[in-house]
Amino acid sequence: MQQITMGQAVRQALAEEMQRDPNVFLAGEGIGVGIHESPVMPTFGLLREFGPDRVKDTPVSEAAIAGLAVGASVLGLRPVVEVMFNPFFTLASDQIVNHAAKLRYLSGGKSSFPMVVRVKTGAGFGAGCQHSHNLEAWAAHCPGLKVVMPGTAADAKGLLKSAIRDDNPVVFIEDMGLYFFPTPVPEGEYTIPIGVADIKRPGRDVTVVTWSKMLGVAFKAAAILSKEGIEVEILDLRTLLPLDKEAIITSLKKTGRLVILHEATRTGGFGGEIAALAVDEAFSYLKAPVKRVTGPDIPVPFSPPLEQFYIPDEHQLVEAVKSVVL
Amino acid sequence: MQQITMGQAVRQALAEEMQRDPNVFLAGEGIGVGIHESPVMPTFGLLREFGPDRVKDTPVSEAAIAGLAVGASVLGLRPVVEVMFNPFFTLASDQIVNHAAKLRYLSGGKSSFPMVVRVKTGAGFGAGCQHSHNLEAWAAHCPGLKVVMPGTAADAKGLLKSAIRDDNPVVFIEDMGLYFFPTPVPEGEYTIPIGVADIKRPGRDVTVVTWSKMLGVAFKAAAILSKEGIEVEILDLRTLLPLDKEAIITSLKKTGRLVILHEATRTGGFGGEIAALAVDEAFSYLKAPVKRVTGPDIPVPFSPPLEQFYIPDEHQLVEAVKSVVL
Amino acid sequence: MENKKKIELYRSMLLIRHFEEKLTELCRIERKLPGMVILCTGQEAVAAGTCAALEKDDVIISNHRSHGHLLAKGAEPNTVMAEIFGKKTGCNKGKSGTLHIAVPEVNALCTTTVVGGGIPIAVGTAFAQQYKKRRQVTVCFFGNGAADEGSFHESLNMAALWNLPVIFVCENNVYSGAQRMEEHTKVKDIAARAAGYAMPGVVVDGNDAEAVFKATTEARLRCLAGEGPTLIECKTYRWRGHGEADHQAYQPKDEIARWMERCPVKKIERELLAAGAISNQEISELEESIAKIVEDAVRFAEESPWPAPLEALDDVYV
Amino acid sequence: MENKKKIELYRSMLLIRHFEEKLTELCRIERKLPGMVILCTGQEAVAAGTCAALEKDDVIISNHRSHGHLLAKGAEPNTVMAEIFGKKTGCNKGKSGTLHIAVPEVNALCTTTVVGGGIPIAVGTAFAQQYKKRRQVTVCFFGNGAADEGSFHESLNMAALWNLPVIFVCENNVYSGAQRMEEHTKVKDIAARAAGYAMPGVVVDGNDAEAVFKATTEARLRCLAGEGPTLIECKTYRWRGHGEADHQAYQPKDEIARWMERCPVKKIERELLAAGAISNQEISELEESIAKIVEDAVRFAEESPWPAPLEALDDVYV
Ligand SMILES: Cc1ncc(C[n+]2csc(CCOP(=O)(O)OP(=O)(O)O)c2C)c(N)n1
Ligand SMILES: Cc1ncc(C[n+]2csc(CCOP(=O)(O)OP(=O)(O)O)c2C)c(N)n1
Ligand SMILES: [Mg+2]
Ligand SMILES: [Mg+2]
Repeated sequence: MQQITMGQAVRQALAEEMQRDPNVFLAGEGIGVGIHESPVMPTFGLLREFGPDRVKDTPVSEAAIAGLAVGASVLGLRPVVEVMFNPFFTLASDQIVNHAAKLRYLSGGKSSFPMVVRVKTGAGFGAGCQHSHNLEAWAAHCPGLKVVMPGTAADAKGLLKSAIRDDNPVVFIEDMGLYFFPTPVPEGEYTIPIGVADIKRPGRDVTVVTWSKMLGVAFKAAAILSKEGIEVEILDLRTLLPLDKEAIITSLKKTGRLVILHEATRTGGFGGEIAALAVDEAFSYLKAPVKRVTGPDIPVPFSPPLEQFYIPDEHQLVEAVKSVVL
Repeated sequence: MQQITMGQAVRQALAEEMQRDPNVFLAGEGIGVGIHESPVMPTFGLLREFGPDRVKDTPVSEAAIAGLAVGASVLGLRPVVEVMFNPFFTLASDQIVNHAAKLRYLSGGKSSFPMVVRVKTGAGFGAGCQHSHNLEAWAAHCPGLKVVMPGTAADAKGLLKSAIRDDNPVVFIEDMGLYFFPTPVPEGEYTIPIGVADIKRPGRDVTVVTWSKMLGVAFKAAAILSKEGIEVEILDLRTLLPLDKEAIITSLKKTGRLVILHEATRTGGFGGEIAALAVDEAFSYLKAPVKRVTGPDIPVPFSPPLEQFYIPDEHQLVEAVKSVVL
Repeated sequence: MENKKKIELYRSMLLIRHFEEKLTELCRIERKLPGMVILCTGQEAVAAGTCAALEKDDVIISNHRSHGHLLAKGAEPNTVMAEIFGKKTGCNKGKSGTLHIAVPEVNALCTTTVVGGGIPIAVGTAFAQQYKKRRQVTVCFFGNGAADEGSFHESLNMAALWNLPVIFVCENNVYSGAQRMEEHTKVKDIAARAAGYAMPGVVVDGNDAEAVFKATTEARLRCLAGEGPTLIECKTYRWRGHGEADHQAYQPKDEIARWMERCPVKKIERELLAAGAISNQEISELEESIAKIVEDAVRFAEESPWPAPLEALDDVYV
Repeated sequence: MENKKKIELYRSMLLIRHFEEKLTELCRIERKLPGMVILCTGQEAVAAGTCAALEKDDVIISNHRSHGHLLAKGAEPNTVMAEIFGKKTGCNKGKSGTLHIAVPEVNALCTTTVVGGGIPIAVGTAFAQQYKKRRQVTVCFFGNGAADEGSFHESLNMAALWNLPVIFVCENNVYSGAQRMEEHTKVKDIAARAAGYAMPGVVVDGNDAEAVFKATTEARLRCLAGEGPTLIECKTYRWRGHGEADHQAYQPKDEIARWMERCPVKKIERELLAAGAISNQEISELEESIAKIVEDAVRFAEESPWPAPLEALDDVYV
């Protein structure tokens, strides 16, 4: 198996789908020229490979970029557009939420909008709160959208390929923290279905539901806890919308304990949805309070010690798991 | 006590605060001229009363309107700006979420942004999904904001006055369904603190947590259930952020049962946050699964029978309550 | 312009006029029509003139004031009327209602009631037309108020940059909601903004269907020649309120009267009569046939069933 | 311009130049500076010329390329440097870092790294100035790239409509990220957009501090006379990459060289020498004193403590 970063996996998915389907094109700010021309970036070299007709460097105009995708997709193209950093999702959100997500419904099912919005997210780069703000919960609250947030390079590749082939608008969120560490990715063609969660580590004692970069934190905590005899089951959601409820409930039936882990701020985060599901549909299996380990309710601060404080780590998770197991 | 609608209560709060503090001004699309010059509208007559310097009719420019508030407030004014319909919050969201909510933090506490964004919301007018889309969960996921969503005219008046006097940015969401029915409102000056939930009906058997227009649905259901011997405690959140956790937990200690009711679509709605709180901090008191009664996960449809299907009603709530009580 | 084409234009405008006057009537009957009904009465020349310059495959993107655009593009009156009524037989199954009717069958692909929201989408459809090397254009309709939205700016810049085959038709009806033009912008002509994107900007008499047709035809040829977009500002006037619930208190009576004298339908009718291209008799027959189309549409809508509540759950995803 | 004022301008530019060259140096030391460091080297005349035309009470709203604006407005180098280092003594307690430094003490009220995000805010501060009947103006700095954002459009329209006392300073440094001007817009001069709002638009040599000063002074007088906003486009050039991590592969070497020959600092220095307003000796002394200010600032920042992790929880709410 190849060892590549998530950025490179995304790049492979883009390139393969562009080869496969001439209707796929890319657009975004600096996606071709690449502000920091670097092979870790997911669109690196694609302009050279596919030319300026299919890799569109755009003006700094988030609403127009998203609208470009809406309009191009209704005529049968398969746009993959980029929102440079998650906070700028706000600027594109009218097009994504009021248009991409709703126009099919408004047409009575006559039209479809097969577009992908790739969003880069994640704290840890000293870029501050106007660049770092995890807003997956916003998109996941909008019927008509699908929301994918992979935690490994292999998942990113397979899921992005599915997203591009999906006939619905998909918001595909990449944590940049995953751009820098190579992990194994299968060679050749494969897809991973949207809407299916994945048990990344089976375990009998407690279910940790997580997604995106926090998967790594979950693994670290699981290793620590395992030494103390606590076996964590790590359930990687991968897709937030549609939510794989069955996978969550099945795991809870086994463990009876749940800790939710995400980097986004706590209040109003998507963790609440998981907790709500558990306490409704798996209530009788729950043996302990459901805990959430999340970013605190603050904007992401700049200074390294402050930013580190913001990002949830394995120690917080270990503590939370122990609090429900012991 | 006077009998007035929520629109009129909002109008009183605006007028009183404008009289009290010359730094308060209003801005929004058609708030002065009033597209449908009608006394049920919350800014009716204020242009005549306070003049065009303090009641600013704006171009159709949501981002500039929100930015106007951000900039004016940092220089000490107290803007109250209007987002005509909740879906257009998207267009203002960069200014509200990335600027109003974060600039104080970014200044290290040196600056403050005492502004109010009034948002009109609610289905039921046959306006369709681009006018009707409850997005309170978005704002409530953004640290730095306060989020208020009153369910009665009396609360609206007292809370809006507090919001205008608050030194933080407040998103104040009014369900237009409450603009048409007069309810009692105290005469004269009073405020209601932000961040304090209110038991609107005490009851021993089950806690219904709700807010905004759904309060009325809760009352209707409570009346039906009472006849069958089930006493519902209705907890009206009034403020979503900061959340009055204590009030929720106190009620749960008494009833041990929780049903959450909101008009917004279910997945990713703020109901998840309440459920998560319950299953964490009140776990040992819970005697039954926590249920949510919400809008289904669809855009708000236009046609009357479809729209009616969308809006949660007392029968759904009655059923949910019975499912956890019996 | 050939007489035949001009009669087509006239017919198109008559249909819009009758269709909407019927809606005004229906609005007076309580609870007959759900939601906010927003009409283009008095502005018919814009819709008709523009769409007459288009081929069926050309795309239009419309806004909250869409009925004229849709009918001019060839939409079926029956299913549009049923949609306005919220019936199951509506062209969008009652999901949309009057404010966002899409008729993909005639390439009225997206209609949005978010002011300015259609402009970026038009950039997208035009991009697809260019990408697929089709000899097609997109027309985007929007109002003078919409020209103040950020989306207008971003879209025109992008369309010009890429020479996209899109025609931006700004229907300047003097008002944006209850605000007059001078209350929402200082610029006299929205068309003046085109220069800021190095795009041609044209002002035309929006009550002159033929002039609108000509301007659109020229812009379309520029599009097809790969010379990129044009901004056409059609100066016209909204006879009725913003919506049918609006009492128009802010619209001076004599202003309305003056513009009614410049009725776009009467104008073309006069011209056709003067040119001997049509007779009074033929006009009567035409009016009758159109009245019947509208009557039929209303009957169709009224007799159609409501959608079943559970149908609300359909059509969210493919 | 008086020599005294011109020497002030020169001094201001020298400080910016030295401050940023030091940052370039520090960036070469691994892990010395957290985050993305974005510099205005080569563009000093815009910051200095603009701010020299302002009073202390006048407000500036800045963007990601802010160091020059802040220093020219009179910000304390020590606490700005400490903020860039992320230290507790930074002017924003380490919450902000290099990208959104606000210095309310000198009315550098809001700095935002959301491209175009500051423009609506400037409308707001100018509105407050007008509302309070203050003899003050707001200057809003933004780049050529930002002029493609919707926020630019909405803001300029609103500011013109209400005659707000705001000066929009577009710092056109040829690039927006890695894209050249002609790759992100078709228009030659951003200033041409002003006409679309019935606002004066001015193009000035952004490497000529005196010209910038004059244009700003005139615009300020218009503001104070109640004549409303002005858009000033300063043509200049970014010597360094978008940020210090950017290798500038897309910037032609000879283009950079040509612009370096037109160095704004050297230009004013030459003029002062030619006019006999300053001696080589005085220049050396000035450079030394400024080098010391910068050294001190770095020392201050380096010796300052980190904020304690729990301080992250402060300052979210009043
Ligand atoms: C983004 C957004 N803001 C506000 C509204 C409310 N609104 C509906 S129509 C309208 C006025 C639009 O004026 P104009 O663009 O001139 O179109 P007209 O109605 O005159 O045809 C407004 C403000 C809206 N639908 N969308
Ligand atoms: C809304 C938004 N989109 C994208 C970015 C990423 N970004 C940062 S600076 C920049 C280029 C801005 O160019 P310009 O406005 O000319 O300013 P300059 O950097 O040249 O000073 C971009 C695209 C951002 N910070 N904010
Ligand atoms: Mg109009
Ligand atoms: Mg630039």
